[in-house]
Amino acid sequence: MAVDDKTCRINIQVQSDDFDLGSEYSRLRHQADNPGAIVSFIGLVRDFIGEGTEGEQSLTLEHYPGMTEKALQDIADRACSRWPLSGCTIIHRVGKLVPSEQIVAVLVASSHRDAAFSGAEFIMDYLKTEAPFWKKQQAGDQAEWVVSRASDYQRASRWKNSKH
Amino acid sequence: MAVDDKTCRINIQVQSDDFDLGSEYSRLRHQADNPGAIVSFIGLVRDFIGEGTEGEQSLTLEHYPGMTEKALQDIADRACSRWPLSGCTIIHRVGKLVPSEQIVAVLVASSHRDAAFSGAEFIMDYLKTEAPFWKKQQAGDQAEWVVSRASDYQRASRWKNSKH
Amino acid sequence: MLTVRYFASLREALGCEEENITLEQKDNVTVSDLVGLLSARGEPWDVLQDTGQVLVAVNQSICQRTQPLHGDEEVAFFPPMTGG
Amino acid sequence: MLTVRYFASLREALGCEEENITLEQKDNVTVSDLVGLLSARGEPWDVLQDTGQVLVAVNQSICQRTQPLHGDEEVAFFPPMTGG
Repeated sequence: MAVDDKTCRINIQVQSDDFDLGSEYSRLRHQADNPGAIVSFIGLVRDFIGEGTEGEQSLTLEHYPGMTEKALQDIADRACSRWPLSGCTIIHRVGKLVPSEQIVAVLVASSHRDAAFSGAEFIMDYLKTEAPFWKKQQAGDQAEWVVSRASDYQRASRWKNSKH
Repeated sequence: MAVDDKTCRINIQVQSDDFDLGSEYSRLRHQADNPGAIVSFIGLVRDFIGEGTEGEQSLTLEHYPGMTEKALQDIADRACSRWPLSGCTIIHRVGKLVPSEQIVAVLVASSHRDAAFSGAEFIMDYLKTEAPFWKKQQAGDQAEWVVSRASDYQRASRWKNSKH
Repeated sequence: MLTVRYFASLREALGCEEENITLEQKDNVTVSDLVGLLSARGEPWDVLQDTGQVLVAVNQSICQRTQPLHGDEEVAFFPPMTGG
Repeated sequence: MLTVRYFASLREALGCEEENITLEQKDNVTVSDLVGLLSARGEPWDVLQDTGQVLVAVNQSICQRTQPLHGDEEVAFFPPMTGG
């Protein structure tokens, strides 16, 4: 198959396994055509309760298999059509995670640094509001579903009103 | 020496050697206090002339030793006082580089993703306009100094007018 | 036959992960009609009427409640997403 | 004694990397006075007067040309930066 050098190479992965930023960066760097800039975002599990709280903390990520991959692909496609991106990787973990573990990686390659930064922010903003993932926090024997934040919706909506 | 957990850990390196994103990311991830987000920017040498041009391409980076480190530290300090950053790494290479080599790395850790993105963009914008580096392009036996771009100054000046 | 799926806190609140529903009327049916049918079961099912708390996807794409249903779709109900 | 340094394209244009200059007058001297002294050498030194093309740092901090000099500083002239 002939390869179109102008295509944005999109890698989407939804997995329970951890990922390695160095490997993902190397892959994108060599796949993308003559990139001048690569922006990476990594989201990690924070200690979500104060010190002194007892019991093991964990975060369990549920998702909607099938729709998740479709939603992430759609977000990546929109980013690639809005900015001149040469490659983009989205990895999101599911299952049980503990504090300091990695949850999500977004890597964006472009010949322009502003496009790489904007593309990565755009993908993160829409990932938070359109990709079917749900977090449940557990601390000791207390479990509760994380509630979505209005600020995430505000961040996503800013892209509708701005050109970049 | 007692370590203040609220301090922004700043690592500045100016070097001719290449760097490894994976290692720098791991270092920052473990240094920074409970980070929720780590944004990385890598700048790479692009093919700066069209295909078909003959001769080896290279980019030589000159800098002002002493002032460079001071300027980068100052930019990092300003980013850390403007956003709640828990760590930041700036690595800039000097000397002769060829296309596809890495030039610059900026990594920023924060508990908030918007702060991590803004901090990394802020550092890159000021690095381009305030850190004493100069690029000279060579293609075959033709050499010329890269001219600074007005757009870089415009990008940097936008931080003066906005709160974030 | 519709496949109806529930996720996350909604799945737990309803005590149901997936069910099959056959529409009696096949023409001019929308997601809203399905919600009406399910809400008629009473608590806790009436939460489905809350458009702020419950989102809908038909065939794995987010949609409005005016979305038509032909009777053979996969319909999913879930709370606002909290990934990333 | 001032240490005066030149970088990048300016270093090449002037054919000079570093020189030492002793100020005769020590009071009320600014970077502009130093530029006047150097520009008086004629071409190519008069380029130093172009504030858009030539930036100045005193003791390794960027400054305006109104910056006072006491006579023992490191003064650097260079074109706008192009790193990153």
